[in-house]
Amino acid sequence: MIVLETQNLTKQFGGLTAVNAVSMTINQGDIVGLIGPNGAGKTTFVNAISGLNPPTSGKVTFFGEDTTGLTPEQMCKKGLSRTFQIPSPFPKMTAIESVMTASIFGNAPGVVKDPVQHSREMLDFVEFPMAEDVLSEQLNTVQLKRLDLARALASHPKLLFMDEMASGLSEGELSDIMRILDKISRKGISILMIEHIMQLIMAVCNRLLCIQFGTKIAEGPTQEVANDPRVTKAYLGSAD
Amino acid sequence: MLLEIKELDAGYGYLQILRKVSLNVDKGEYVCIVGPNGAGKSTTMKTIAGLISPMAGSITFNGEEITGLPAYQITQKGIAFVSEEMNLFVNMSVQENLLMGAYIIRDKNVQKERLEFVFDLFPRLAERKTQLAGTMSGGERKMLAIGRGMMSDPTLMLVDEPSFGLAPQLTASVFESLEVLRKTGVTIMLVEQNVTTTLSITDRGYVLENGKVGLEGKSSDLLNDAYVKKVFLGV
Amino acid sequence: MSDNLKDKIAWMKSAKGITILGSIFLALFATINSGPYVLVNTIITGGMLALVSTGLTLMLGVLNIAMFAHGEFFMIGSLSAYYVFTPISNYTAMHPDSFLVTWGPMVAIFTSMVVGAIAGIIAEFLVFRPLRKRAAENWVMNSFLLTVGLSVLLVNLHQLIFGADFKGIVRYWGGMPFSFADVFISRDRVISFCLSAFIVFLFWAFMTYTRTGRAIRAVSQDATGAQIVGINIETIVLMTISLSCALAGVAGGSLLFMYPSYPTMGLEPLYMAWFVVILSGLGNILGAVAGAFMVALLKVVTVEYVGAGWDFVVPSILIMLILIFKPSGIFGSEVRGVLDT
Amino acid sequence: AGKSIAVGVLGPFTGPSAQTGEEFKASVQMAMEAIDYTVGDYKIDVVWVDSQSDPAKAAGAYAEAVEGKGIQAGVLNWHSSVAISVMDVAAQYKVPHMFGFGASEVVNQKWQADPEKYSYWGGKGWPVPAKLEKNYVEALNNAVKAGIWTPKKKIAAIYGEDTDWGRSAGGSYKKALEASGWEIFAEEYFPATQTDFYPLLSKFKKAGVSAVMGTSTSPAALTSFVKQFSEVGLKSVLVASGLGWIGDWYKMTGPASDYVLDSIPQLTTPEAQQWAKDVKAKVGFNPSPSAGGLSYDGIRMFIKILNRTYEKYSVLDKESIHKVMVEEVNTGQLTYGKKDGAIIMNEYKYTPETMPDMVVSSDAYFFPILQYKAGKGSIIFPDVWKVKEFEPKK
Amino acid sequence: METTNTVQSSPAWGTLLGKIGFNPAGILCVFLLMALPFIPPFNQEYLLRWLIYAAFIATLSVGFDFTSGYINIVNFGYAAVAGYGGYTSALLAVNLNISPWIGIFIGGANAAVLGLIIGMISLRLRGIFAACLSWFFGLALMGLATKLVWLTRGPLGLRTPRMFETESNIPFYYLIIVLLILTYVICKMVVNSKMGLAFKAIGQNMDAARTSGINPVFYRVFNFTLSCALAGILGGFYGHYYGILTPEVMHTTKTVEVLAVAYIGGRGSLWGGAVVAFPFIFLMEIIRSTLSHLPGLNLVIYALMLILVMIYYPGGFSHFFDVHIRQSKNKILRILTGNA
Ligand SMILES: Nc1ncnc2c1ncn2[C@@H]1O[C@H](COP(=O)(O)OP(=O)(O)OP(=O)(O)O)[C@@H](O)[C@H]1O
Ligand SMILES: Nc1ncnc2c1ncn2[C@@H]1O[C@H](COP(=O)(O)OP(=O)(O)OP(=O)(O)O)[C@@H](O)[C@H]1O
Ligand SMILES: CC(C)C[C@H](N)C(=O)O
Ligand SMILES: [Mg+2]
Ligand SMILES: [Mg+2]
Repeated sequence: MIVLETQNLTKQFGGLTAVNAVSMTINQGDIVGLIGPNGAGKTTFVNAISGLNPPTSGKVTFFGEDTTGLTPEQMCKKGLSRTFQIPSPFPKMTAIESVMTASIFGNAPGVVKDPVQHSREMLDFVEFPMAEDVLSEQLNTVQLKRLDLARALASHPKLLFMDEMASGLSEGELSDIMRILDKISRKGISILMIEHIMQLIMAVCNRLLCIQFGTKIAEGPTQEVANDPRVTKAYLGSAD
Repeated sequence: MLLEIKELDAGYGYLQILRKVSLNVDKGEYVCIVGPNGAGKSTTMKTIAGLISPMAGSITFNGEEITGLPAYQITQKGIAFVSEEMNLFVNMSVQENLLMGAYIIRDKNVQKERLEFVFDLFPRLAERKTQLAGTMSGGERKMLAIGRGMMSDPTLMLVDEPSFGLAPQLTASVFESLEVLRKTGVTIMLVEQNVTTTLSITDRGYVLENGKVGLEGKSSDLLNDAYVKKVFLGV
Repeated sequence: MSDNLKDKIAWMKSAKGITILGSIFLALFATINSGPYVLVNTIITGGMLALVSTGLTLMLGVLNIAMFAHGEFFMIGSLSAYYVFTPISNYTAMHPDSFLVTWGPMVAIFTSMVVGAIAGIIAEFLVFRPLRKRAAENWVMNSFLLTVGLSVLLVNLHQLIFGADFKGIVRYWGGMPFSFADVFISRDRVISFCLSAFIVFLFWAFMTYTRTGRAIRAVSQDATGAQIVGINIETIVLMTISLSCALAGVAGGSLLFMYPSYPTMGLEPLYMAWFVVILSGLGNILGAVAGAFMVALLKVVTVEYVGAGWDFVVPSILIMLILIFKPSGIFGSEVRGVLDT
Repeated sequence: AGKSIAVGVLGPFTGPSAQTGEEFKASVQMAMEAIDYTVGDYKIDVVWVDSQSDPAKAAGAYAEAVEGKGIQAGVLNWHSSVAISVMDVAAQYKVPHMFGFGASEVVNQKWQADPEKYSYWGGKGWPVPAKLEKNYVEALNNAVKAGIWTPKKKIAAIYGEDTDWGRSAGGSYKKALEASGWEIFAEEYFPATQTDFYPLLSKFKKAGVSAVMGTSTSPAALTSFVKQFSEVGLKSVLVASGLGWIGDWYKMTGPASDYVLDSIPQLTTPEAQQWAKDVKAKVGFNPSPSAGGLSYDGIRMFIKILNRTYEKYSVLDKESIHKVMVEEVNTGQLTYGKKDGAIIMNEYKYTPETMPDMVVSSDAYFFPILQYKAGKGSIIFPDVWKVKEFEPKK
Repeated sequence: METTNTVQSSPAWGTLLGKIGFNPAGILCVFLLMALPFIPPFNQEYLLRWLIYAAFIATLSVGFDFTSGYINIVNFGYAAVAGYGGYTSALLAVNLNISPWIGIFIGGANAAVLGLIIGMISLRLRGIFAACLSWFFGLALMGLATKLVWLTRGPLGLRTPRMFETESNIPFYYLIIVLLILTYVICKMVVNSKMGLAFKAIGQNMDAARTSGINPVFYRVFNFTLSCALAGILGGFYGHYYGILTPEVMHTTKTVEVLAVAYIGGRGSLWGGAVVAFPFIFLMEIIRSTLSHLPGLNLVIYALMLILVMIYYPGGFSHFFDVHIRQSKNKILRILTGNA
């Protein structure tokens, strides 16, 4: 089943075309990696779909329904959650309160009977390393990202966008993230993840989408894309 | 000895993070600090840069005691800091940000030279000279932050997680540019998560855990250390 | 060529373009419809507003202080100008050939600037610095409340020390009013307009081209970043506050001929300055100047076509409308700062 | 020994009208010092009741003065809005209060709705503006009739501060002007804090008005108006009612005030001039005949009432004072005039018909119209007091 | 009066009271307020007047904190909204002879509409911009009240009938205390429900709140509407108690009074301002009346207090209470504050 489809999605900032006519699809159960050089337009692309910064033109279809230009809260209610590249917490709320916002107001308002319990489960699920009543403003970047993930999951998404979840992790810690990703995927949630750590991408993604200068340069199974010369040239560079 | 840290205690408010941390860096050396999240790597850097005043211990730079000096004086003494959060001037253009990096240099010509040096290093910045820093992508900002740090022609550069959020190609080029920098005689102290890469490019390393220095030694030795392998590389 | 044209059309369609073109159109219309005095009054009033608002912009944009006591520094300026100018004018009444006839007012206005700056420095040491040292969090709201307290304090100290009576002067510079196109303007107005234009220009040049000016802007955007590049923030903050208060003070001093000094005189200039600053967007000096002329135009046109007293209602409604469409002000940057969280 | 009575003085001692408060204070202190704070064998304690120009705070402060400080009577007040709320407090505690200046019609309406209850709010110190302000129009019309002045067009503009005072005065100009065949070009009210009148005056100038009439109690506004009037080159007659109520007005307007019409009780008697000098020596600014002078007369009349009460009942308390107020003051028996040393008006006299206002006429409470030149005013109206003819601006 | 900070820790004593935001100490306060008119020296009418004014400001500060403490927008035109409600009720009473008892609620409803409008037009604005928008809105309202003389009589003042035809202040006192408690309970129940979480979320981070599925439009507008409705009712009370309305009641300085009380009381607590208003306003009045020969000195002291509190205790009284009393080792205090 097709979860998400974009057709010629375009986003312009003044004269700059940050995303240029990108079409792609995500199928049920996919873990899609979105890669591309810095400033390629990945975050912008995700923002345009999730409603934070609506697209200039093009079309977004979510489970067969045209959702172009819907607001983030509408998208959330339809089952699309996301995390932020630059962590974006509720500074004066405790960790559990932050997660509760999503369990109460997210995609499944009626389903969650006990939001407190549910939020606690979510924090456990993402292996949040701190106490649940720590104030968000006291967390460091990595902890915040974990919290952000718990919040995104608490709203019962069908599709999850993750913007650079693994940045700042050491190789050892990558395995934690992989484990969590695996758990998420096993819940039947499809994932689109923006990531620069190739090690992680190669390990978990079944498909890749690579954009450069806002334009799609490759889409397909992971190995195929990773070996695509255009991708190597544009993204992986001489490092690989 | 260019930088000598003795028994440093530091933290935030009443919360102590660093406990008796001692490190030293020789002129021209390329030193790294690695360690798990929350170990206190950034705290160490911030303390050296003067953004946090230490609770105890001493820091000497070039034989001169700089413990507790305010950040701007430390910068004037030749230490540049590229922070994890980047701390860019979001409403200024790329070029203005870079020029601010050369704030302590008064000579216009030297400023220009530095600017060209940085633009050579990061052509993307040259392309986006007039864009506001606040509208740049995450990776672009990182480049700008490093570029700004280089503008003051420092003796010692403290670089906190430069690869954070950078595409592989750029990560490589950032490390390359640090290498170039080092060849020009700049001493570099690097904090990184990517232990393998870090230890393979630096001369010497410290492993920080729970605010204490756990191990230290030549990078190549650390890379082969069983403990490091187990904890950081998940091997 | 066509690209150029496209850019121009895009500019015209932007909020900036629409408001600027709209203002010009409105000004032209009113001038043709009613007479050149509309234009002249707008320019003169705008110049005075610019002086009051640039100081406020500085406070807001650089230090993130939503200054509520700006009018009180205006009051301090006018009070000191009064005490300096009164003996001077008594002297010149006896000695009409003295150089003080021309330079006396300048002395008074200059004093108001210096006293304003000193008052600002005192405020920084006694009020703002202790707050900054103690708690950085919630700075915007806490510092705002602090300025509310400061405002009440200064108003009532004025009353306790200097009394509540109105302290005014007849004029700064004597002589016939200037006249062109059947519009008469007093010398005081013309000279204080020129003075404010000059000061605003100097200030703008200072902020844009000098090292210190750039440092001030840097601190406004990221204090840690500023420290990292070697800026001593304490000095910059001190300087910014004194500069802002000096601007308010010199505005009060140079407008003494119009606004006699009394304890609660600050509210009106405060309102006006806030109108301008919010309309034009925070921390943008040239924007504030343009905004000052727009607000002046709105005031003048409202008086002309709606009636006196409405020059409060109509502009505020219009500014609200503009804010609805352009939330960060006409010349405001899209990048969010501390003040809008 | 040891008998004393506390008297409340209600005024805006802080806030935007604090200058009026200071004038009140100076007047009361001087009047009291003159009698050494004694009436009969009573010592008078003066209690300052700060209205802060706010009806809510004034009511609280007044009640506190009654209960906490035990005031038995009150005098003065400046704002109509304060009068409305404090009237109820005075009635509640049955404390007689005299000579409040809250002038406008609301006060009269409220008073007349229940004269019994509000008998504690005694005669006002200022009549509704309509009774005084129409005189300007009469003076001007007389000048036209006498051929001294030939206005180009019979068009007038009305301005005023946007307060109860400004609006009711403006309303009375309008009525009187329209009744005598003038056309009103505009009626403009501005906030009392406004000081920039160029746009307004330019508009008047363009319309070619022959008379500009208005008032403000705000020194900043009115002096600016007068100055800018001459700066923009308007050639019409200017009525700036209340300019002279500002003690130091000439220091602010200078020659711009030449030819301006004002209605102001002059400090004609030697006592009055002595009083002005004394005040200046005491507080450092020239008092205004209106706020300072009238309040001086008000408090002195009040002292007269106290003396009378003491004479009649040998006690000074709220009941006895109220009785005298109702029986003798409001009936017109007890008046206060030049023979008692009044410095401003010929006579302050209340009658049941005029209450809560006083009798307004040229031998009682009256503001003559005068015209300024070089800072000095000469009476041009009424004819009986006239020292000079009206002189149009050239 | 207040109980819990976070939603999950439900109070140990009486859930019903807990739901409406009272703990034993709060109940004690309420009883105290109820009994106050019979306890000397407060049985004196003039002190009742102060109490009424204090309760008026206290109630306004609760409504004000409901917006500023939760969705983080300072409604700088709050007094103007209150005045608008007051004028509505007064005009109905004067022109249509509608009883003030009905009028104040119509005034509240009318102010709610205004709140709806302010909420809608300030939607895209954040922080200081939204505050300024509501400020300008307030200024415009005050301007209209001044200029529409045919309707409001402008500065001439609109005389309004009083709610009780009695000289005594006691009925007014109980009325305002009831309004205070109702306002507090309503606001508290709202913020203790899931709505409170939504308010906090959009107040602290709009983007994150939206991606969690919170519709900021609804919650922001709802918040403004409710707090403005409360202000409108209070404005009606003001008019029908003092018997006069002038545009001055809408002045920024009135908002500043409310704001000072709310902040000294502690942001985001609702009860802080309500508790602090009484001693604070009393203190000011006492200083004013004992130092009446130095007019303005009380305001100098007021200003100094505000400055000192902001510098040395920016969390305000509620924060102080939470840190030093609620979490104190003293058992009695803990029982009183419902933390036993
Ligand atoms: N509000 C904006 N105004 C102008 N340009 C913008 C704006 N937001 C983003 N851009 C530009 O759009 C381009 C794409 O940015 P985006 O943040 O999507 O990149 P990205 O692919 O996520 O990069 P990174 O991996 O570094 O996060 C960048 O060049 C950026 O500078
Ligand atoms: N401003 C702050 N206030 C209080 N605690 C802080 C602050 N900044 C960091 N900490 C805490 O200090 C500890 C050390 O943080 P630090 O940022 O130095 O770690 P790090 O080694 O750089 O980790 P990372 O790899 O995540 O960057 C962490 O537990 C963090 O929660
Ligand atoms: C002229 C003044 C006595 C008028 C007064 N301010 C009033 O409120 O009526
Ligand atoms: Mg990105
Ligand atoms: Mg770190």
